[in-house]
This record gives sequence, structure tokens and C-alpha cells, in this order.
Amino acid sequence: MILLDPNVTALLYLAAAVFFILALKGLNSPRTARRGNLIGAFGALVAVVTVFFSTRLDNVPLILGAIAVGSGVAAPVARRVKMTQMPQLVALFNGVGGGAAALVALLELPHAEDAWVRVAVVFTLLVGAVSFAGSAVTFAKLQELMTTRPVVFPGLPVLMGAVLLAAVGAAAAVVMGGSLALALLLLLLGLVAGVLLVLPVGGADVPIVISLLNAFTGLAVAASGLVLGNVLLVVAGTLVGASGTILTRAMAAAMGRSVAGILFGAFRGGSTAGSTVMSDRPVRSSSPEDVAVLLGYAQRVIIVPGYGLAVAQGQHTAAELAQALESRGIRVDFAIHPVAGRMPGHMNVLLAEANVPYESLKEMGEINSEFRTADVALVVGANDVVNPAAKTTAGSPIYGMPILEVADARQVVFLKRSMRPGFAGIENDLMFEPQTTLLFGDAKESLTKVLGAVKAL
Amino acid sequence: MILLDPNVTALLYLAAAVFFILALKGLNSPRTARRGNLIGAFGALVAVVTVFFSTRLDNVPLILGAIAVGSGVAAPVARRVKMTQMPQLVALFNGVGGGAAALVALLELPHAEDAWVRVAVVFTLLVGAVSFAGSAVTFAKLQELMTTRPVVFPGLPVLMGAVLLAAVGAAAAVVMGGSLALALLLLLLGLVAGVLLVLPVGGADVPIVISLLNAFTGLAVAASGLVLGNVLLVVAGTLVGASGTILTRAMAAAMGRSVAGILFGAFRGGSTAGSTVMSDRPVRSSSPEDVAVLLGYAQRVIIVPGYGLAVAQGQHTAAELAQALESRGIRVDFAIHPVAGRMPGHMNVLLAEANVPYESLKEMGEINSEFRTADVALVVGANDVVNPAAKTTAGSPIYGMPILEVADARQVVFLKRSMRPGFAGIENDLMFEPQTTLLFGDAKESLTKVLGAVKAL
Amino acid sequence: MDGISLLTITVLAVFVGFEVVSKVSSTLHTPLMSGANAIHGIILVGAIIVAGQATHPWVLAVALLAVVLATANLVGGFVVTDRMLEMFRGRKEKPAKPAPGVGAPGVAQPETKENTEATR
Amino acid sequence: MDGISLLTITVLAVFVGFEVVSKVSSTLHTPLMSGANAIHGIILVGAIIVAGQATHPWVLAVALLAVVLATANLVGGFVVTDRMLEMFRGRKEKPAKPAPGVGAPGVAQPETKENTEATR
Ligand SMILES: NC(=O)c1ccc[n+]([C@@H]2O[C@H](COP(=O)([O-])OP(=O)(O)OC[C@H]3O[C@@H](n4cnc5c(N)ncnc54)[C@H](OP(=O)(O)O)[C@@H]3O)[C@@H](O)[C@H]2O)c1
Ligand SMILES: NC(=O)c1ccc[n+]([C@@H]2O[C@H](COP(=O)([O-])OP(=O)(O)OC[C@H]3O[C@@H](n4cnc5c(N)ncnc54)[C@H](OP(=O)(O)O)[C@@H]3O)[C@@H](O)[C@H]2O)c1
Repeated sequence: MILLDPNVTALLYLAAAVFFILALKGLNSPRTARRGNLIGAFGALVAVVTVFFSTRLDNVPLILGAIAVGSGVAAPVARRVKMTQMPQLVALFNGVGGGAAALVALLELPHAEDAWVRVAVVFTLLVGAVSFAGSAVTFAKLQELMTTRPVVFPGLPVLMGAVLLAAVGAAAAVVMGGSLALALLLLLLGLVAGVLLVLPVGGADVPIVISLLNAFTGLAVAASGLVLGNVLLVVAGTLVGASGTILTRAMAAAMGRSVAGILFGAFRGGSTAGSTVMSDRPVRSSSPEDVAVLLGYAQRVIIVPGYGLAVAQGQHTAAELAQALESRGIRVDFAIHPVAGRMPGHMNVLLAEANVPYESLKEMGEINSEFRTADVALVVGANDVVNPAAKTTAGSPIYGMPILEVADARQVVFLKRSMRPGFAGIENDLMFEPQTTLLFGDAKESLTKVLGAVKAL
Repeated sequence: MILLDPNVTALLYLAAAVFFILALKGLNSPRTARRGNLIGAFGALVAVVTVFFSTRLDNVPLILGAIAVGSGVAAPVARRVKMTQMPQLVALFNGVGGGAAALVALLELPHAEDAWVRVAVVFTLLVGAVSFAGSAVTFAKLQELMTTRPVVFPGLPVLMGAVLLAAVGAAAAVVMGGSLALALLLLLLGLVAGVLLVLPVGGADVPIVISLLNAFTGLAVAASGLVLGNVLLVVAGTLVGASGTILTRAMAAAMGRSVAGILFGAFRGGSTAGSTVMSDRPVRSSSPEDVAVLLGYAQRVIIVPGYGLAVAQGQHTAAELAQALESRGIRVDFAIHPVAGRMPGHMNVLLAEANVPYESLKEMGEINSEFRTADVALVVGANDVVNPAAKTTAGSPIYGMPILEVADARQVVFLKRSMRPGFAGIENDLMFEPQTTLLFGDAKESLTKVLGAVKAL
Repeated sequence: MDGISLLTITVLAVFVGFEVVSKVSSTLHTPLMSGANAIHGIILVGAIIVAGQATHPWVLAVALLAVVLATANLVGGFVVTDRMLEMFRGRKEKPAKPAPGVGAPGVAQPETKENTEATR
Repeated sequence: MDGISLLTITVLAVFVGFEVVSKVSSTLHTPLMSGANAIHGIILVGAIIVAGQATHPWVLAVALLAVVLATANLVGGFVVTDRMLEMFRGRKEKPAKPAPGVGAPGVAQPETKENTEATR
């Protein structure tokens, strides 16, 4: 194999790093986001081709086989995953990246002559392992392989403390002596720490933790770049670490949360575990025809879409209903909460797909003052994002999150299947208010029935 | 003298670079701008102290003396300069920085063994010299040591081309052979090129050219960092080069200009030289009492401040007049054009100083649609920023600049001393319109008289 | 490359990372996270180097595992991000209503705001 | 430091420079230009090194001239920027009218806009 000149190699790696920067820049704006992602992929391609042509490598067929296996598994899964499951897939990919960084560091340990390099090794090991195990737990939570509620047990803070202490000890020993056995122990401690870190996080906060672990993996990759003396890994990892940190904070802010609160809140016992059982308090339920009358004779209707609309795939029916109402001269808007659904931007994507005119999509800040002028707020498969407990109940897991003020509307209609709570697992008192009616059933079916009834008015 | 360890030195330089980045970040927002500038000054202090303690230096007393001379001259001038003269002072400081970079490169040439380093040397020489000479010409224009109008002569493009060609030749020869004589020639050619570059630029565009030359000096400093192998110079110079480029484009955009148009427009003969002679077309002039009546019985008045208000130091009187009118129940706003005055933000600074409530300061985009609801637009010492020629006269030097639409107001009153044109040197047809009256006299005096008359109403 | 260079590069990359995402709208949080996630899959380069220099079969096995994992991160990450972003375009192709200033309308929240204000 | 390190550092610094100023309001253009202008006065470090290693009197003379010029750029630049920015604060000290959301009001254009919109 012809080997590239070291300077050419370095330039190609630098080009890849620049592509990554441009990718992140592109992802900042809807217009350039997709191209940005492609630029990033191109940068990765450049880097991978470069490594093959610049390093004397044995086992090339095996490596190519491993790459084929990795792509062969990941690409189809990524291509076929359902919208609602994307967050957990991102978590999964993030976790395996962290795992890969940890393994690379482990294998480089015997070659790490310098104590400083061993510092980078233990950092990568520990952070990579935390990211791997933590991501696995977030995956399990989002995929509902385990409870989405915070898991706390009495000894948790003590156990976490002990694990971290042991990890620091092991790390110091590895830096001093370079023992492989202790490095394996460190890896194990990192895995345990990752699990303990994520267990107490409530399901609603999981996306933020994914973002945080994403930043962690970035840092691990940067450190592995220091171990291998590879500038590209350093730059790419640092970029992800830094931007991931900012992004985590921005996401937490959008949900009215602080990152520290999410991670340590449960330790401090601040989190009250919500109930997932159905409530049996009396509610006012009504027929599709009743709802159609309410809507058809209103002046102004605000539709609040939520996770339930997404799972029911009811966005097209919702858009049709809005059109039907508008053709009756009624003003209809959609109120978009930033964390409605299961990922930020979920509702925009969903309704965009259903061709809802974008003038009708209103951000929370914009629409909140207008609920008081609305005759009907139609809440379709949403729950937490309209739950007044976020403002009133200090102990609630969603306390502090800004909500859509549907209670200000003259009438509130919920479309949902049952009295089960939403993601955060807490009851919504708004359902028991006098101005509220519920129409039970799958969101898409209910919308279809209401649409039919409106047309028949 | 105790010499610092090279690693410590490198860390201190890195710290200085970080301070510079933080300085630029701070300068982005009014709240942090002043602190940002201080952080930058602190970074510079760290760097200068570091160089003394990390390099084996001879001639230290002389160097300290030179520093004392430089600060002794620059600091008092910077502290005492008048507001209206700040742009030319910035140009001056920028020019001497470019000159210093060129001199450093010249002196390093004999030590530049490597051809690549000599490339950096010739780049610094040429760009530093262009920046020095160009800044000197902008200084002369702004200080009105020479005409502010574009200076063009028939052979200019040819001459410029010849100079650049000669420069390229000399640069190539220096890179090959390292001849000091040719380097001096290159320096000279750079100076000529700098002069030729700025001569054809019209006075109104000079601030943009200062910004561009500022970016040039940054690049020269970065290249000198490559010559000296000094990372701090590389980072700081590149930062200024990059941010200066963006800033230049932003400033040009605010004036409705393109950078290329400014630099090459005059070459292409696109610039019509304006007249600086007074017009003798008939205008309607009036007394302070007339103006007071117009204002005092209006419902809505918009005041348009301009350069003349700044030189007359009339901002406090203008603020008083606004207050007097408001106490009569008249709504008064100030319309701020981004390039009114002699530097961007000039009017905001001026009126802020006079304690005009900031709700009354309206940006151009915000107020332009409101002139049509105004009874009187009071134009105080402004001219170009309200000149409709910017929209109507394709050949005009201000063509394409967005203007304040004072012509939409029912009445327009100009306060100025004479029929002389403004900065761009062109006549303003608005003064001859039927709805326009002029009150001749120094802006501050006129305002004082009008204020007195309003109070007497 | 010496330590100081690497440190300088790291510090500058931190600033680039901070600045580049500091103004993203919440609509794009998920794709941005996912895109950044894909980028750190570049650890694949490290895994390839380690695998290519492995002599002991155990080391090789672990290194190949790292290659598989890193590839999954890299390839899967870019593909899933692309899929997310694909949906963001849905609207451009067949706009329901002709409206001023098209271009990824469903997600361009600032634009939406401006437009609605202008029409009020 | 090797060429590739310097190149990498330069490229990253370009991105930092671009990003850091990409959202500044026109009110701050002049102070930002002036502040950036001061920063490149750091060529003083280079001038000091050259002067400190000069042996020939002519070289020393030119180098000392460079020191003087660079110092003027550096010191004068920071001082003049500070003076400009000082005026931007004028208003905070004695507000003419009590108004919501104080803080460098005269120049905070985005704030001004929000506030006026809120009061309409
Ligand atoms: N956007 C994000 O980034 C993100 C990510 C992760 C978590 N979260 C969290 O997710 C929550 C989002 O709030 P949300 O109000 O959108 O959803 P939610 O609080 O999870 O509520 C969804 C509601 O929809 C109903 N539902 C489910 N399937 C349905 C169907 N087929 N037809 C009709 N109704 C159906 C459910 O009630 P029934 O079972 O009775 O039908 C449930 O009460 C927040 O807690 C947020 O913090 C957000
Ligand atoms: N802001 C920037 O960044 C910047 C920088 C450089 C150049 N510029 C350019 O400067 C111009 C600014 O426009 P502008 O409308 O503010 O100013 P202008 O067009 O220069 O007009 C100023 C007017 O004020 C009058 N004036 C001068 N001294 C006066 C005094 N003491 N009392 C009363 N009136 C006085 C002058 O007329 P009399 O002589 O008849 O009194 C003149 O017509 C634009 O062309 C702009 O492009 C702006």
C-alpha cells in the first residue's frame, strides 16, 4: 500500500476537522442542517480513507470486515427506526462510541510510556465507560425496558461516592504503574458509575442526559486523541465536548431545568416518584359530536399537540381538522411546546410533515398570552406540557418547566385514551377542572370522528 | 534576569491568547464591552511581561525607553481626542501597528533560513506596508488634511496594476534569494499600493476601509508570528484578521455597500465626484419662532440627529427640546441611522450621554414606517442619511444606502448652518421640496432658540 | 506534535465548539445532538490504528470490537441525523398555502415569528 | 512548533474570529473595530524580541522604532476603546426616566426593541 507523506496526512486530517466544524455550523440553521450533516459525513470519510493510506496497518481485511459489520448493523437500523424511537437510537450510538474510545485507550495503555499520556488513558477509560453504561441505561429507559421513573435507593449517594473514590484510586495507580489489571478495574468502575449516574434521572430528563453523555464521549475521544497523538481526534472530540456542553445547558433551559438539578436532584431526595396508575377521580367526558359543536361554533381554537398525536400518527387528521375549522371562518393555531413529544422539535417536524401552514405553528412564548382569547384549547395526546403542577406543585418532577397555559382558554378538551398520566408519570389536575372535557380514544380515531362531525354541522 | 521555563512561557502566551478571545467576545454586547476591552488589555500586559522574562534580551533599557515613548505619546492623545476624531485616531493606531509588523519582518529577513519563512516575511512586509500607508491616507481624509472626495486619475488602475506586479516580482525574488535591498523595495511598493488603494475611496466609505486595513494588519501580525515562531502573534493576528473581515462586511452592509464596490468602484469610474460648493437654488428658510409653532402644535415629532449635532455638541439641548415637547403631550422620537455621524453608533452614544430615555431612540428599521404618521421631522445637522438620492440617483456616491424616510413626514425642518452638502459631498434635493423649511445656524444655537420659543408658546 | 501545540489546539477547539452552537433554536437541538454524536464516531480512526498494529490475538479481537462499535456510532449517527433532517424539509416540496418567504418553513421559528408579526 | 501545528492553530483561530463577531450589533461596530485594532498591537512582543537580539546599531534603531509604533498601537488602542465604551455607559448612572430593564440602555438596541414592543 502506498503511504502518504506525513504532511499530506496531517493536511487531510485538518481538512476533516474543518469539515466537522462546518458540519456543526450547518446544523445551526434549518436551511443548511441537512447539508451540514452530509459535510460531516464527508469529513469522516476523508479521515477514514486517510488513515488507511497513511499508517502501516496489519489485519486490513479483518478491519474492513469489522467496518462492514458495524455499518451493516447500524445503517439499516438507523434507516428504519421509528420517529418516536430516534432518541434512544442516538443514545445507543453515543454509548458504543464511548465504549470504542475506552477500548482504544485500554489497548494503548501498554504503549503509554509517559505519565501524562497515561493520564489521558485513564480519563478516556473512565469517561468512555461512564458514557457507555449511562447510555445503555438511558436506552433501556426510553425503550421502556425498565421504568422511566427515577430509580433511587437509600444507599445510592454513598455507593456512588465509594465507586468514584475507588475509581480515583485505581486511576492514580494506573498513572503510576500502568497496570493493565487495574485499568480493567477502572473500566468496570466506570461502567458502574455510569449506571448509578443515570438511574435516578426521571424519564422526562433523559434527553438532557443523553446530550450530556454525548459531550462526555466527545471528551473521551479528545483524550484518546492525546493518547494516540492524533490531532483530528483531539479537535473533533473537543468540538463535540464543548458544543455538547452548551447544547445540554440549552436543552435543560428549554425544559426549565438545571443540569446539576437533574443529575443530583434525585440524590438529594428532591424527586417525588410519580404514579403510573390510572386515576379514578371523576371527569367530564363527551362524545365526538359534542366536541365538534364546541369547535364548530368557536371563534378561536388553539390545538396543543403532544406525544400521543405522534404515536397515533394523527398529524394529517389534525391538519385536516384545522383546515375544516378555518373554512368555517374560525381562527386555528397550533401551540408548540419545546419539549412536547419525545425529542425537541418533535412537534414541528410532525406538523410540518402534515403540511400545516407555518404561520399557524406558534411557539410557546408567542402563544401563551393568547390562550385567554381562545374559546377552545384542544389538547391532542399531550399531558405534561399542559400540566399546571409545573407551576404549583414544588415537589413534582416537572416543577419549574414552563407550560402552555391552556387553563386560560374558556374550554379545554383532552383527546387521550385513558386516565393514564404522561411521560412524567404524574396526574394532571387540569383534567378535573370544570371547564375541561375529555374525549377518550386513540388520537387519530378521535380526530377522524370529530372531523366528520364538524363537516356534518 | 530569571528566565521562565519554555513550557511556562508557552502557557502564559496561551493565556494571553485566551484573554484576547474573551475580549472580542465581551465586545459583542454593550453590557460586557468595557470589561472585554480591559480583559484584552490585561492579556497584552501578560504577554509583554512574559516576553521580558522568557527571552534573553539585550538593550532592555532602550526597549523600556521606547515603550515609555510609545505609551507617553499614545495614551494622552487617546485620552484627549474629541469624540468626532476617534475614527481617525483608530486609523492612525492601526497604521503604526502595520508599520511595526513590517519593520519586524524586515529585520527578521536575514535570519529566515527557510523559504517558507521568507514567504511569511514578504507577506508581512507587503501587507504591513499597505496597512501603514493606507491608514495614513484615511487619517488625512478624516482629519480633512486632504479632500474627502474620491481621488481618481486616468492612469490609476494601470499604475496600481504595475505596482502590484512589481511587488509580486520583488516578493518572489526575496523568497528565493533573501535580498535585503529587494525587501526594502517591496516595502516601498507596499506603501505606494496602500496609498493607491485608499485614494479613490470616497470619504463616506472611509470607516469601512479602516476596518479592512485593521484586518490587514491582523494578518500581517499573524504572518510575523509565523516568522518568529510565536504562537501568540499567530493566534492574535489571525483572530483580528478573521473578525476584522467579518466586521468589515457587516459595516459595509449597514451602509448598503459591498466591500468590493468600495475598493474597486472608483477604478471602474462608477463614482461621480460630488460637489462641495454651496447650492444657490432657492429654499424656504424660517425663524426659530416659526419652527417652534410647527413643533409645538404637532402631535408627533421625529428628531433626526446627524453629524452636525455632534460637532455643535447640541445633544443636551436636543434632549431638553424633546422633553419640552413631551410635556406638551407631543410624542417625540429620535430616529437613529446606523451611520449618522462619523462612526457607527455615534448617535446612540451622543444621545445616551444626554440622557435621552432609551425608549425614544428608534433604529432605522423600526422608525422608517412611522415617518408617515409624523407631523414634523426635525433634521438636526444630518444630511446624507436623509438624502433621497440614495434611492433615486444611481450614480450618486451614496446610492444604495438605506436612508431615513423623512420625506414621508408632513413637514421637514432642517437645522444646519448653510447650504453646504454633508460628508458625501452631494446636494440633497429634499431641501428644495415644498414641505421643507430650513433654519440656518449652528445646531446648538438654533436648538436653544427653538427651545426658548417653544417654552414661550 | 508537542504538548503545547495540542493544548493550544484543544483550547481553540473549545472556543469553536462553544461559539458554533451558541445560537441554535430549540427546534434543532435533537439533530444537532445527533450530528455531534456522529462526529465523535471518528474514534473509528483510533480503533483502526490500534487494530492495525495489534499483534496478540486478544488485542486484535478487542480492537476489532472497537472498530465495530465506532463504525456503528459513525455510520449510524450520520444516517439517523440525515433521516431526522429529511423530515424537516417535508413542507418545502408541496406548500399547503402559498406564503411569503418560503424555505424550510415548518421549522424556521424566527422566520415564522417575523412573518406573523408582519401580517398582524 | 512545527508547521502543521501552526497551520491547525491558524485555521481554528480563523473560526474563532469569525464566530465571535458574527452577531454584533451595528452600535458596537466602532468599539469592536477599535478593540481588535488594539489587539494586533501585540506585535509589540515581536518588536521587543527583535530589538533585544539586535547587535548592529541600525538594526537596533529600526527595532526600537518598531517598539515605539507597536506600543502606540497597543496602548493607544486600548485607551481609545475604553473611552468610547465609557460613553456607552453614560445613561446607567443617572437615568432620566425610571424604566424597566435598565443596563446600558442607550445602546442595547435589541432590548430597546423588546421593551418598546412590550409597551405598545
Ligand atoms: N421533547 C423532548 O425533547 C422530550 C424528550 C423526552 C421526554 N420528554 C418529556 O415528554 C413529555 C412530553 O409531554 P407531552 O405532553 O407531549 O406528552 P406526555 O406528557 O407524555 O403525554 C402524552 C399523553 O398522550 C396520551 N396518549 C398516548 N398515546 C395516545 C394515543 N395513541 N392517542 C391518544 N392519546 C395518547 C397519553 O395518555 P393515554 O395513555 O391516556 O392515552 C399521555 O397522557 C414531557 O414530560 C417532556 O419533558 C420530552
Ligand atoms: N457613522 C459612520 O460610521 C460614518 C463614518 C464616516 C462617514 N460617515 C458618513 O457620514 C455621513 C453621515 O451623515 P449625516 O447625515 O449624519 O451627516 P452629513 O451628511 O455629513 O451632514 C452633516 C450636516 O450637518 C451640517 N452641520 C455641520 N456642522 C454643523 C453645526 N455645527 N450646526 C448645524 N449643522 C451643522 C452640515 O451642513 P452645514 O455645513 O451647512 O452646517 C452637513 O450638511 C454619511 O455620509 C456617512 O456615510 C459615517
